[in-house]
Amino acid sequence: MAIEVTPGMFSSQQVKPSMKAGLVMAAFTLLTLITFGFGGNPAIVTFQLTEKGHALSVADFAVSSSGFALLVGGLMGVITLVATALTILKRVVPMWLSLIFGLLWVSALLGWLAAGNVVPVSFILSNAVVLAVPIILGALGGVISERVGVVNIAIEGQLLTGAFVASVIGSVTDNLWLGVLAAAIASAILSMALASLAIKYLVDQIIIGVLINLLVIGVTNFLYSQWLANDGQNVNYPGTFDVLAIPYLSEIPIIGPALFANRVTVYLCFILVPLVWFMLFRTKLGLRARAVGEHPLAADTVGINVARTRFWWVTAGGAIAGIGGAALSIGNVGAFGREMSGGLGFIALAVVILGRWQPFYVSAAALLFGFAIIMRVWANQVSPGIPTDFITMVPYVVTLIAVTGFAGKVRPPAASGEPYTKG
Amino acid sequence: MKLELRGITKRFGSLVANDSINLTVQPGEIVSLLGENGAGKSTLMNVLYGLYQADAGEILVDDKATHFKGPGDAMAAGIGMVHQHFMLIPVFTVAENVALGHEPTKFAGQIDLSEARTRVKEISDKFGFNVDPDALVRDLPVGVQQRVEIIKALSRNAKTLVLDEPTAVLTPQETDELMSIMKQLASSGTSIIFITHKLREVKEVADRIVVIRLGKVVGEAKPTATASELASMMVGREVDLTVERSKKAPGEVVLSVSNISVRDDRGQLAVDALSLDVRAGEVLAIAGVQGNGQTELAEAIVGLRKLEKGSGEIKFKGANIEHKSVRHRLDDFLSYVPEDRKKDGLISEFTLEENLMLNQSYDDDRGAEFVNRGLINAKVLEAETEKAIKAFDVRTQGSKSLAGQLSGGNQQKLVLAREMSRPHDVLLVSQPTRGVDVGSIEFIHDQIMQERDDQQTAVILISTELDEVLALADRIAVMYRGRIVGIVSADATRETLGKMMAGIAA
Amino acid sequence: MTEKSKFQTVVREIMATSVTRVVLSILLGFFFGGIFMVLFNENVVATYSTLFTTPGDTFVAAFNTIVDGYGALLRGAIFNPEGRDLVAMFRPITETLRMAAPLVMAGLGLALGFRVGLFNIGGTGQIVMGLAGATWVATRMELPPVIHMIVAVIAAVVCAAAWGAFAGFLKARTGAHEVIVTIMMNYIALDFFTWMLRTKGLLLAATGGGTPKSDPPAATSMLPTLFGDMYKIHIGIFIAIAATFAYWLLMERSAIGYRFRMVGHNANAARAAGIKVESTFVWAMAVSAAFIGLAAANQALSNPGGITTSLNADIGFDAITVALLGGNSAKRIAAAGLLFGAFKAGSPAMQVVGVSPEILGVVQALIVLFIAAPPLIKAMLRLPEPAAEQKVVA
Amino acid sequence: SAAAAPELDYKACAVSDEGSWNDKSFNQSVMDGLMKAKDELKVQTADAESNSAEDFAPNLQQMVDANCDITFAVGFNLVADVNAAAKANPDVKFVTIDGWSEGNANLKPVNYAMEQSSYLAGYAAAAYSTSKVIGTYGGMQIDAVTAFMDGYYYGAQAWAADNNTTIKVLGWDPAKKTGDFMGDFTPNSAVSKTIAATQIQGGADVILPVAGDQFGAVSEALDEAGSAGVMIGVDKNIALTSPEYADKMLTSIEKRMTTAVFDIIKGIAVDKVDFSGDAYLGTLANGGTALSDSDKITGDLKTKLDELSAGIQDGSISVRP
Ligand SMILES: Nc1ncnc2c1ncn2[C@@H]1O[C@H](COP(=O)(O)OP(=O)(O)OP(=O)(O)O)[C@@H](O)[C@H]1O
Ligand SMILES: Nc1ncnc2c1ncn2[C@@H]1O[C@H](COP(=O)(O)OP(=O)(O)OP(=O)(O)O)[C@@H](O)[C@H]1O
Ligand SMILES: [Mg+2]
Ligand SMILES: [Mg+2]
Repeated sequence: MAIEVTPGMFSSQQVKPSMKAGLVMAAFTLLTLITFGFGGNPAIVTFQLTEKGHALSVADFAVSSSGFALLVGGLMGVITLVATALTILKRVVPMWLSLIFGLLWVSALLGWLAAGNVVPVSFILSNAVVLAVPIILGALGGVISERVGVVNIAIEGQLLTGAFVASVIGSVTDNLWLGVLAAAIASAILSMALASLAIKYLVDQIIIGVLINLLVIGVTNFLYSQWLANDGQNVNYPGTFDVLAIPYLSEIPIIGPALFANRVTVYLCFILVPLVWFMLFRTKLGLRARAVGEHPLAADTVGINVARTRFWWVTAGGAIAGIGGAALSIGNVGAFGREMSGGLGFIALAVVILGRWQPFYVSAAALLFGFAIIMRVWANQVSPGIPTDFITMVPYVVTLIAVTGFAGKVRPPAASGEPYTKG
Repeated sequence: MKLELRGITKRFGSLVANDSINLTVQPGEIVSLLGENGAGKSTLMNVLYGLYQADAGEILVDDKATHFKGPGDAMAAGIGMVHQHFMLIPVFTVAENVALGHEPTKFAGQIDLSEARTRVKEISDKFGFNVDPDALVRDLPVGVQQRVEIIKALSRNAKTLVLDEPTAVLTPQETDELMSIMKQLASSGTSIIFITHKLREVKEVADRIVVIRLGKVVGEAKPTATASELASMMVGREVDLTVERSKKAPGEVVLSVSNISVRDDRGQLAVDALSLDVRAGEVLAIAGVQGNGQTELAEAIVGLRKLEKGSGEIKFKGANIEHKSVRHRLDDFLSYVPEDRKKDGLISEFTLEENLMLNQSYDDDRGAEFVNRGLINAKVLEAETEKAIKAFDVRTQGSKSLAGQLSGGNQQKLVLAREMSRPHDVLLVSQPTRGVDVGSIEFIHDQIMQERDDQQTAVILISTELDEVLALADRIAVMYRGRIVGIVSADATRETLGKMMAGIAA
Repeated sequence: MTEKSKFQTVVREIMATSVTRVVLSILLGFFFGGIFMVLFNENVVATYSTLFTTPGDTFVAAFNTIVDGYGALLRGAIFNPEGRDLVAMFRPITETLRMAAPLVMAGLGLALGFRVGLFNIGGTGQIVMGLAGATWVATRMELPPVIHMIVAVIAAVVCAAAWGAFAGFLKARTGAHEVIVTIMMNYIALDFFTWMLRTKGLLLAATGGGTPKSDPPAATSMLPTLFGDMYKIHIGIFIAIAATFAYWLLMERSAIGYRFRMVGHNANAARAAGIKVESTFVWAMAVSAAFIGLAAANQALSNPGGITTSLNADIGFDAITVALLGGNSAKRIAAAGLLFGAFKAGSPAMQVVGVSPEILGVVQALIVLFIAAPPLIKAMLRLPEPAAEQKVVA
Repeated sequence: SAAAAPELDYKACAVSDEGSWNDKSFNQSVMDGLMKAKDELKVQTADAESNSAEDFAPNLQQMVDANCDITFAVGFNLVADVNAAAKANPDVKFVTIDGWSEGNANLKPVNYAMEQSSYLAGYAAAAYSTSKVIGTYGGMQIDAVTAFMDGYYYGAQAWAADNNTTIKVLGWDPAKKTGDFMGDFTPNSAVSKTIAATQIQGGADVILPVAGDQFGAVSEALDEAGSAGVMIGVDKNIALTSPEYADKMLTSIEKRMTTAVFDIIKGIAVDKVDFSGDAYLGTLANGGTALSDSDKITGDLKTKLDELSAGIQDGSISVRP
């Protein structure tokens, strides 16, 4: 055989509980106390908790930047101690504790950056959500596919396809709903190709993924330059969905606008995440799907059709990633741009692993990225001066720290990446 | 249910794994299938279960010809199977595993887990299985996993139950329990096809014995047939089932382990302040029920597992070695045959040659000059492999074929060949004959005795097979919960050992 | 046996060999690329309106488009009979070799990672760090000819290898997945290199302003060209050949390579055989990245203009396809590099006749796909099943 | 008129900077000039896109091999390669856009003083803004981009000085050389929109994205924030090339490469003027760069801008004080 990718390269070894998380937490706590607190700026920072012109407005929260950092740093210290204690007791540090820790650190960071300035909290949160949605949906597609044992590194291609098709169909039909539908279908068809090559023709799944990305980039670039760029007004001017504010809920301070004043693509995401979780972990179909991803032969011996199960779940995952693509174009900026997914598919790939193949954790990890993007833009505005290249680096460095410091034991679905054949 | 297989033929490429095999099973009958490794027993059962499609032949259920497109059809026809390699999903609970494929559901396609639990409980209670439906399978000992497999089959109302080497991983007690379950099932009308390599078991439960060799049925026997009759039928030649053992005084202490503690993967103390000595020219057997720390003890001796901080020491000929790396221990004095040959003992994708130099790939390693100035010496490697293949009777197409293509017994012989042909003073073998047919067992046992007698090697034999332990050992140490309950001489009775394995000191 | 079935057996055997399959895959890739080329070609599109009245026109136009396109590819990649002089006529093949060199080097590196079970998508980051190292030596140090070049190459290799090893270290120490780690490290490396190129005193050109670009490499550090000013081809191609041989020696003949493969196939068995699996990961990543560092040196030390981040030319990514197409064999990786080098070299000529460069990317992907999917190509062409390639399921 | 012109035996060619010819930005401007020459003058053409720095030299070589009479190398990045090509092929004419000649008589540099027109744009933006906060951001922090941002900044400050007030320019500080950059030139990316949204959130109601085609993204950001703000186009008159955004365009800062390319080809091929290697600098004075006409800039403001333009042309106003 020409190509041999070592089997199991997608599985990773198990890691014993270690002091890593505690050490990383301690480092962050010290950073907060020393740099943001003692070394920080005592100027007042105003956390703007409701957006301007909101009916139900809450008073802004104004504190001294450095004082706030000391307070938050103290809380972080407490969590660090708890986590360390848990580790010493050989217990796993729960994910939510790490999440709270992260949130605390982020708020200290915001307060530090904006000393003497305003932190538009809900603006930052809404942007983080919108930016995270394509990553969440792309990663959700990845989760589904890997849960049934098909490694999907074609998320980038699926997002790009979705973004392209949504924009073109949305423009041509003047109906954005059709755009979303078409994006889902197009990306689902792409996934069928992935699935049948992987399942029926036993092509190495990583190879197909790489190739699909290559093909989609080639084809969309080609069509963009030969077609969309010349006829933009007709085929690449879809506009975006209207922002739908859910009455009352969207008025909730801090999180209201971020969660309840959004485009339908975001709401679709809010529905899909729990839905996928429910399907995978609560239903008969999900149990079978996970069985196929863990031990296909075992699933086969109880009469589950492995190939068919894989095929349809991978297809469904593709459809979801396609919606993610639509969220990128008609759910955010509108028009399609050359290679507009710009690596988000690879970020999504990382997010799948970072989120441990679980829809809710995956969403949290994706939000980290969405947040990092808006953060670097906003931080640059309130306290300019850090070289732009380093600011751009932030999300990647954060991920690196997260996977090496916090992710701990990750166990992919056992049969992920392995084709199933029998006599 | 009456089951009949007629003229079943199954080929893999040019290899005929089943050659027009006929087999009939009457309701409530226990039929035992015997045969060497690779004889085609599992293949036949997989055909019966619909996993493989036969190239020729037919299956009759209650005298009606049926066709199984997949396991689903076979299960619907009342056939259940407990596979040689468990078909359980480790990260699922017992209830989920049992429900899989015929899940009880509530609204919106939700699994009705309480219903699934009830199903498990019912069967478990009926046969006294004592299985917790909410336990994760990966946390269960193999013996319990096996019961889960049986529950799985019974929960689908299997009328014919196929058990493919179910006792290979069981303790004597568990085996006895399984036997009585089988009898109980048979008396309630379930037919059983029972595959095993252990003649004692066959003789105990089987109503009828069918022997397969090289894909063909070579004969039938009654359970009253003697073990050596059965063995020679399987192998096609005379087999000597007794091990020749000379009485002799052991030499000096070669390896001494004192007061060591080791944790397992989950952080539990698996070896607890354990001490033992092995002498040159003696076989020290470590008996015990699977999961009492034997694996961890072996790994600690090899250096794959760290000793608990501040805990004891390991000495080779008086020198401390616990700080030494695996590589240096292997090179200095130790030969190691791990219990799981596929996972730890060899690399399926490598050729036999490449597998032969697995732990001798450094320039300065003792033993054959496989590597010279950083480059592999192909000539030496080939010659040594040919030699090993001959000496250990490894049945293969040649030294360049892949290890993964060998049958289990031959893989085991390959590992033994590698470890025994390297210079060593201590041989540590774990479960050397697990899943290996009688012909090979005979050979392997002879090799181990040669080590003891001719090489004056200090042999540590870790085995859960009482027969094996009794046949080979000079001294038997029984391990229970990470400690040695006691060390007895080779003339101890099965009863004594059985009690010690349950933690009762002799 | 009848005449016919004897013939069939022979055909069967020829078809079943992998050489045939590779050739067929390449042809099929070009075939589908041709279809793509035709679909949007202006001349062909112009005939669509009369497709049903004079289908011949469409056919002729389509045929001409394909012949023009691939003709240009050959002219741009192998031999240009229309060149104004002999030098120009032979230039294409030299360009193919020049373009192939870094693809081969990086392809070898990634393939090595695959064989140790490491899916190193970090080619880009490693190349970029290599570029940084080579650029620094080439623009900031003054050394005698030859020595300067060698030091610059070593700097590229060391920087790339260190970056790769760090990824391996993170994986080994923390169990973090190398796919995430290398993806993130790609972005970090790109930003870091841009920052270096932007910063005075680091790599920014002496006369440079706000644009991240270095001085041209010192003449003493450049890889010498083979034919003076006549052709651009330089000794990079020989480095690539040497790298191919080194890869073969390392992976097929040496004990180190043997241990790499051992870890790749079965880390448990390797551990039980006394191999330090974790440090093997680190070393394997370092060696893998060292090959990629050669590609970086090739890029940095052959370009007379200033060095920018884009000089990595996506080689880290293209090399994945090269490695996949080349599989385990050094020879095949070299061949794959040559093929894709020819694509790169021929691309400008194709653009000149109006063929979009993206098409070659599509053809490239299709070729790898067909080669990776023997059953697919067999199903498409109804080829026989080769007996030797039976899958063994244990 | 052009339809009647006979086919000319003259081949004009172009090699792009990284990015495609359809970037709605400087590559496209050059391509438009080439196409205009093809249509109107009936010259033959050839072109090649570059995807990375590695492609420049082979692409230029390809033009030589394709027997081009003149080849336009677009972008400062090609300067080394086009000089090398000019030196190696003295009989072929080259034009470097945004580059310079290292003593090659057959290489003509074409450059633009973009800060001049950008200064006007900054003044106009400051005047137009109601919040008196305006924004700008770039694709990458390179001189070709920051030239726009410099002029924009100082133009806005000039307005503030004239009116004795202050203006806040988000996204670029010419003194510290820090500002908002996307990190790449991906058209209409989510990052682009996020930067625009953040500036709008910070109060900006005029945005100048200097990163090619970002107008969809900025337009969305304005709509989403419910802002009545506007944007400023770059390179081409965006109100014409992307009429869908016309009502949100304050004006565009034109870099008239299309005209320059066409004029150079016409001069040699039709008017038979001898090729000269002299540098061309597009300025407000020679019309190489200018603000697009806009119905949002009228009356006093327009008069004032014309005055400033005259001042810049005669040197009495320095755009980078
Ligand atoms: N606290 C929580 N809040 C919300 N969702 C949760 C929470 N804990 C777990 N989940 C979700 O419930 C689902 C099942 O989680 P569970 O831990 O049972 O998964 P699992 O398959 O057992 O995985 P693992 O093998 O990692 O234990 C996952 O999708 C996870 O995202
Ligand atoms: N899927 C397969 N593909 C190719 N060959 C196979 C396959 N499965 C089994 N074989 C071969 O068929 C023969 C019969 O194998 P089988 O597993 O039926 O033996 P067995 O009698 O069950 O042996 P054991 O006692 O070791 O379990 C062996 O030579 C084996 O290598
Ligand atoms: Mg078997
Ligand atoms: Mg769990």
